[in-house]
Amino acid sequence: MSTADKPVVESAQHIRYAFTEEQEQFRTALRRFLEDKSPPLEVRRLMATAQGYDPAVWRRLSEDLALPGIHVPQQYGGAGFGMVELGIVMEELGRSLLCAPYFSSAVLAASAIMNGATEEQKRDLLPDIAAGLQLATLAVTELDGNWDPRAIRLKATRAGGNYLLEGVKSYVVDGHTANLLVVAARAADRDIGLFAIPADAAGVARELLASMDPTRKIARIEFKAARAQLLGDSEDGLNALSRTLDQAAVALANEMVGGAQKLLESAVSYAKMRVQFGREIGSFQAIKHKLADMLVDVELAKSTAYYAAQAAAVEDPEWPAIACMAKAAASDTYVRTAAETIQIHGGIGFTWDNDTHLWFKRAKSSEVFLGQPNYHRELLMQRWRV
Amino acid sequence: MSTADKPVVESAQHIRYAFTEEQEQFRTALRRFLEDKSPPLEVRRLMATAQGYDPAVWRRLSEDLALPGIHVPQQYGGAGFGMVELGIVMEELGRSLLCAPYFSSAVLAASAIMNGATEEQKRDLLPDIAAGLQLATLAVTELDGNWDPRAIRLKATRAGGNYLLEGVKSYVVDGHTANLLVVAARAADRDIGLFAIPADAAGVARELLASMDPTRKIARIEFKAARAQLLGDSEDGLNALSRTLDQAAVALANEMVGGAQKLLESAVSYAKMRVQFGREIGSFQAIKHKLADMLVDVELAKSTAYYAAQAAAVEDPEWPAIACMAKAAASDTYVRTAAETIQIHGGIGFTWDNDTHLWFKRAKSSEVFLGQPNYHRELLMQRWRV
Amino acid sequence: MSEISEDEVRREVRAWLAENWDPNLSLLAWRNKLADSGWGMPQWPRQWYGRGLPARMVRIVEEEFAAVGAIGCLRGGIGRLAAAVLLEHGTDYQKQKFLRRIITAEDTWCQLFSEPGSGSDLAGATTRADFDGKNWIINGQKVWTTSAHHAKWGTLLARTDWDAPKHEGLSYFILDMKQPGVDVQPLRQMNGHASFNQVFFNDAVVPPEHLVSTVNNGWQVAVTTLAYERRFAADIARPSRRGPREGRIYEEERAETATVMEPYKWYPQRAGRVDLIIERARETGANHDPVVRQEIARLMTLAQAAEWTARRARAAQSQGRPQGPEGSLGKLAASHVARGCARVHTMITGTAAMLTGADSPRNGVIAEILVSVPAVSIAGGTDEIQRNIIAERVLGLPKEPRFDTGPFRNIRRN
Amino acid sequence: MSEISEDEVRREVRAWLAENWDPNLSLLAWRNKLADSGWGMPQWPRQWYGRGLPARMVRIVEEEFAAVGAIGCLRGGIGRLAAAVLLEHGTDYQKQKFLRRIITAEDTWCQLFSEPGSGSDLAGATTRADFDGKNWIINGQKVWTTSAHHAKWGTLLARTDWDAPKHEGLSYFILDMKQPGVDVQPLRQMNGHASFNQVFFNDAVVPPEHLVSTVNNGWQVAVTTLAYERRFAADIARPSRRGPREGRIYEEERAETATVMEPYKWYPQRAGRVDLIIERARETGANHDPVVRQEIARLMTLAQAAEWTARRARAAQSQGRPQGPEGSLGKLAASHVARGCARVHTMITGTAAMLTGADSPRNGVIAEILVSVPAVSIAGGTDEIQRNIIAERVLGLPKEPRFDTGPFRNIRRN
Repeated sequence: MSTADKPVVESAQHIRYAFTEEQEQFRTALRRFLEDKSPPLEVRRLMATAQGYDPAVWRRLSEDLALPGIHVPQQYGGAGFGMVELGIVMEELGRSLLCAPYFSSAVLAASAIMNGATEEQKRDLLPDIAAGLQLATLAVTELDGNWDPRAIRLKATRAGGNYLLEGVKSYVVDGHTANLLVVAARAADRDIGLFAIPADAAGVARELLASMDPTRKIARIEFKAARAQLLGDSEDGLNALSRTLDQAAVALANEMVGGAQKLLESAVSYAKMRVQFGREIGSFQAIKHKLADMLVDVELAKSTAYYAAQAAAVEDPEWPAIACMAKAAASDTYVRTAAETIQIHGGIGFTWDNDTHLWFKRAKSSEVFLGQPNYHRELLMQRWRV
Repeated sequence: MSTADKPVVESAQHIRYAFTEEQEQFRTALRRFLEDKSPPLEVRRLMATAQGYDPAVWRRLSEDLALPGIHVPQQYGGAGFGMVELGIVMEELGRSLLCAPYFSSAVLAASAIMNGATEEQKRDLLPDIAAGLQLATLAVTELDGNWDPRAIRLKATRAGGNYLLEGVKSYVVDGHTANLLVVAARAADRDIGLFAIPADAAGVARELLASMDPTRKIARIEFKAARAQLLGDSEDGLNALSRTLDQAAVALANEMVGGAQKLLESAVSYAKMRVQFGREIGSFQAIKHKLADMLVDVELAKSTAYYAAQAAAVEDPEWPAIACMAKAAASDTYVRTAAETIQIHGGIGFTWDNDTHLWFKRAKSSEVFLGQPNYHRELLMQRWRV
Repeated sequence: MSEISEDEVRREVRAWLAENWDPNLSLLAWRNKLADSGWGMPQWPRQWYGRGLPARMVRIVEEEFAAVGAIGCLRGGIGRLAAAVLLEHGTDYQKQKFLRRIITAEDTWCQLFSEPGSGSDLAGATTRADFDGKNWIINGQKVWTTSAHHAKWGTLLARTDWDAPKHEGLSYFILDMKQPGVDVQPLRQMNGHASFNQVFFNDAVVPPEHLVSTVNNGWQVAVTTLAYERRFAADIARPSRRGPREGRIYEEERAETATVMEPYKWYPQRAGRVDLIIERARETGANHDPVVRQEIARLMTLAQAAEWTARRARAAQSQGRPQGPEGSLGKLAASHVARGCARVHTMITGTAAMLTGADSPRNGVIAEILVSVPAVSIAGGTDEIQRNIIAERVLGLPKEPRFDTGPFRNIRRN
Repeated sequence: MSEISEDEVRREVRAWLAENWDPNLSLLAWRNKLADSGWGMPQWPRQWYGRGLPARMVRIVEEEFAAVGAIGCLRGGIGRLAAAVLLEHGTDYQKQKFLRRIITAEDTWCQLFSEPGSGSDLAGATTRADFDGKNWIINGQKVWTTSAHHAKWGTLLARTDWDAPKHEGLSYFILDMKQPGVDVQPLRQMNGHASFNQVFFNDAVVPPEHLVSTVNNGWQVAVTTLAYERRFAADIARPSRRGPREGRIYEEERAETATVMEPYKWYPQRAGRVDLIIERARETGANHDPVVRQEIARLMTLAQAAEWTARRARAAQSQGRPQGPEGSLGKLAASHVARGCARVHTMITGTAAMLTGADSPRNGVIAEILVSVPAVSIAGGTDEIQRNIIAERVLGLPKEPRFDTGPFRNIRRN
């Protein structure tokens, strides 16, 4: 039985539905590394620190695995892979909940620079980010938490060859530890441009925010006449920003399905182990069927996240719409899966000592980061011109 | 554990949460009558006729039980009860799926007349309706199926002491058999007034529509310079119409929970009887829990429908908002309960010979009649000034 | 037998078609040519109307048929299933008697498995086959039989041993539908269609040579059948034919297709018609309602995800990798999509959703969606059964405790 | 004993209060007066600090207390439960020893029922009590114990016979919490609170006179306890006190209440704070979003329905009619409301829903809702257990097949 008679998205022939052998091998190696370096105890240790990551692990992840530049072209010091490989990395990071400035620096900032900077700026900025030597991040939303670029108010005023930034950004991932900030700001009260500024520049004040999800730090950053460099040739960086946000949505969706899959596995193994009323709770149909529903949910979300990465990789014209699908579906699935995983664990699942809440909180923070599911569904409809 | 810390609706002290002994006795008598007169075989026989009801049963229901005038004051020939008793009648009718022009004549038309007519008109029109001798109905929506009175376009033009109606009404319950039509029309292109017109008047053309739910007939009625009488003293009948629609929503909500309860009972008894894999299917947790969820769903919808009737009966200022809650909740519950009842019956539940589809189709037609759940939820928010 | 190359096959079939294909033949005459030559079922053995080609070469033959617009054998249908089962389990007598007329489509077949008392629990069948010393005598009732009123033959699962455990007392027969003891009645559904039949057996007769496999091995044969059913269902893509479509044979084929497809004409509505959602929203203006937009987006995402999941499963398979969990959830996902469609179509259509028939939106199609969707979560294994399968086979959770062991006679049943 | 009238009770209590109530007494001194007079627990027997009044008259006493602002006995808490159990099952020695200090609130109590291995399956407790000839020696672990670190006494369910069936090998003890073999550890929850404890027993000692009821009858006593727990939970309304609230006794009472309520301070967040929904939507402007409006309407309707259902159940009861199914679904409905709240609060709050602590919306309350709601569908019987109860007790569906019969020793467990 066909599930959809005529899919609206014409599934392009050039899109792959399976990972290659090499990609699977890459995933396996990465998973082994992360199981070794980021067991839950280590996650708990790092999430309690202000810095929020282990520089030694970051170094190995950069030097041995070249992860921060996985999707950065080789001429800028990267590994020259694309969105599919980035998706694999994010999925595995989501699974292991590694505490590291990967999403901020490699996904958000590097993508923004690749999308918006001049050739010279790319040559200048990307190699250090790709090598993991420079930690960068991207500042988009402001105090209202609105992800629509039209809501950006932070001002960039031309001053000589540079710009002065004035205003406040919030929800900046790893904003407290990044060395380099890429900031979306309104130039001349009109266009939205991307600007680069060292985090220690004069007029930049950073404050770590208390996130519900301590495995991913966020900061508020105030700019007072802070001197920044325009990225790209033009003050109109809206397309670059928008593309960056879509890529980040695809990456985050893959991270989320990685986390959801991990939760599902933990729920299944608990259900097989836990005995109540003389039998494994996984033998009760209520639990069996709940787990089956969770599996369906997670697999469907995975398909969307994978397709989005494949479509983005080949620049399928539909990919920005599919990015919306992927972010919305993965958010809903991750939150549901986390809630049900707690439910299956019962009281134990609600304790601090049980690891489930680490993923639950990541699910909640990811649900709203880059925009809630509703926001992305509405954006999907707009992109489809419904 | 309290389920809601501070309910938004201040539950008025004067609202009863239980039926009185007399009301319960009335219900019992009514149920016995309906089980006798409206078994599924009889429903099937009548739904296949164009007339759609059995005049003999209607006569007994009118003469012996005085149902058509249950909520009509005694001075107009009614029994002088109120919305609570009307709710009981509707709940039992929904349970038995009696094919009869009750909702059209007693609920819609009689209420419209009580709300909108002059004293003289009430004395003139109500006694025959209350006695079941006159069949009336109310025509509100037009071809677009919009239940917002502001969407009414049918024109009423003053002509001597009367008005000429011009336009088309649709979704008129029992419009093909009613003798008297109450029509909501736009007078002088401005106010919405209520008009009464005999169904056989010149310029009135009625056409039976094919409804998915053959147990409740609907018609399209075309008016071409059809001469009608204004109800009430003024051309502004909007409040009367709005009040009528709210009362109808409360009544229909009670009918729906009656149907949902009946479906639940049939699903439970099938689950206890049907054996697969050597055990009653009701011993499988998947079925047990589904039925438990259905029970919760139905009981919650009942509470809302009952409260709405009680609140309307005492003219609690909140009642129109609660009418929205009741209609939306009952619609969702009825449709869900019907779908799950089919599911529990398996293939047999999908056959024509199984009775479930009779209620399923009533659920679907009731879901959209008077406006979909979304419409009522939005109206609730407006009435609460959120 | 030496391996034949793809190129050789292509050359051979092309040559044969050049010589034999004629759109002005009767369908029957052409299918007889197919049976004689083996090109209708190239993967079947040479001695049984095939050419003994490996399965992967079927595609080549089909491409060449399509290239000239040539008609093949009936692709779907119970006949095809019966043939697969007979090739695996049948006697030479049975192959001789039935296979050719399946290829030529002279005989229509039906499947007599489900019963009123055994739906989800197929192995609980209670239709009985008793040997009277000469023939098997059949009594009982089957249900959900497609095309029983057209069928000449039925594949029948019947109980032959009431003291054996449930799965070990069934046998598999081929039953002549056109005999006095067989009464076929249409079964009307809640959506008004009657795509299925009920079949009543009153001392119907099956000769012993129509027993397939051995007595009491019927469940194994039925399982084979169901496996083929899934395999054939997955095997849907077929190269579209090129060239003009004129000639007597095309006329006859259109009539044949119409008859075969008749019971399935409401299946697109049963699936919920997700393809209509956006079109309908634009048509009614519901596309401007932010609430409906959310629902549409949610549903379209679900439908796409289901589609992509199916493709993911096929892609893994085609790479020779074991299929992951994504291969087991299609039915459940389809059921979610269908239910979602019914909901969203109602929201989009509003009050007009209560209409049916010619006056109603899309000439009754919307109404048909609403009253057909409930079948999706039931037919071919309920959602509950699907969840059990996923939980036990994919997730490895413990099986249900069994209450249907021991002699069938003693097992509780309706 | 002759029946006393309501008016007489009212006169008596009023007179007694006029003579005795003094807000400048210490709380302890006042509670001692209550114990001596019987007015603290008027429904208790006269010989045990009560006045033997029928339960329906308690309301009158409470009204009179409220009228002058007088403080009563602690209303909730495990002590009150323990007292009810002791009145029903306790020896005179036990009543003598424990009841008075429960009334005066000099002793705090805790309940030692749940274990890591027996959550939903309370009767599966494996904490053991072995009689050494002189005392019962307790070993094992309890969990989800409220206020164990304050408590002087615990009511303990422990296994005394491993060869008896599960429910027939448990005994009910009163255990001194302040002894060397008892180790109380806080249990931190995912929302950061530590409202509960784990309690470890390492050769803790219970003298034989602290066994309640008979050996191996502990499950019956526990069931009584749970029934009282439900009854007391339903019994929440209390007339609000009038008059000035100045005086030493009020200070002391406020401190007492703060201590008692400490573990429950996040419970409103656990319930989802439906009261905040509309306020928050107005605050953030989400009330203008049609999609959020739908969600709010849906949630508020559900919450109201749950509230009205509870009232419906109480109304039937108060009319002396049997409670219908509406009486059994409150817990499940509360869980739906809480989950709905978490969803809608997230929608309303948007990106700020990822914040916590002082900088976050409503000073952390929204964040606390989101990380506390998961407890509602678990604590006090999971949603799954609730559904089983409704299915079996209300709908009369067949019970689960049992895998935990026979000697407890042989039952599978973690």
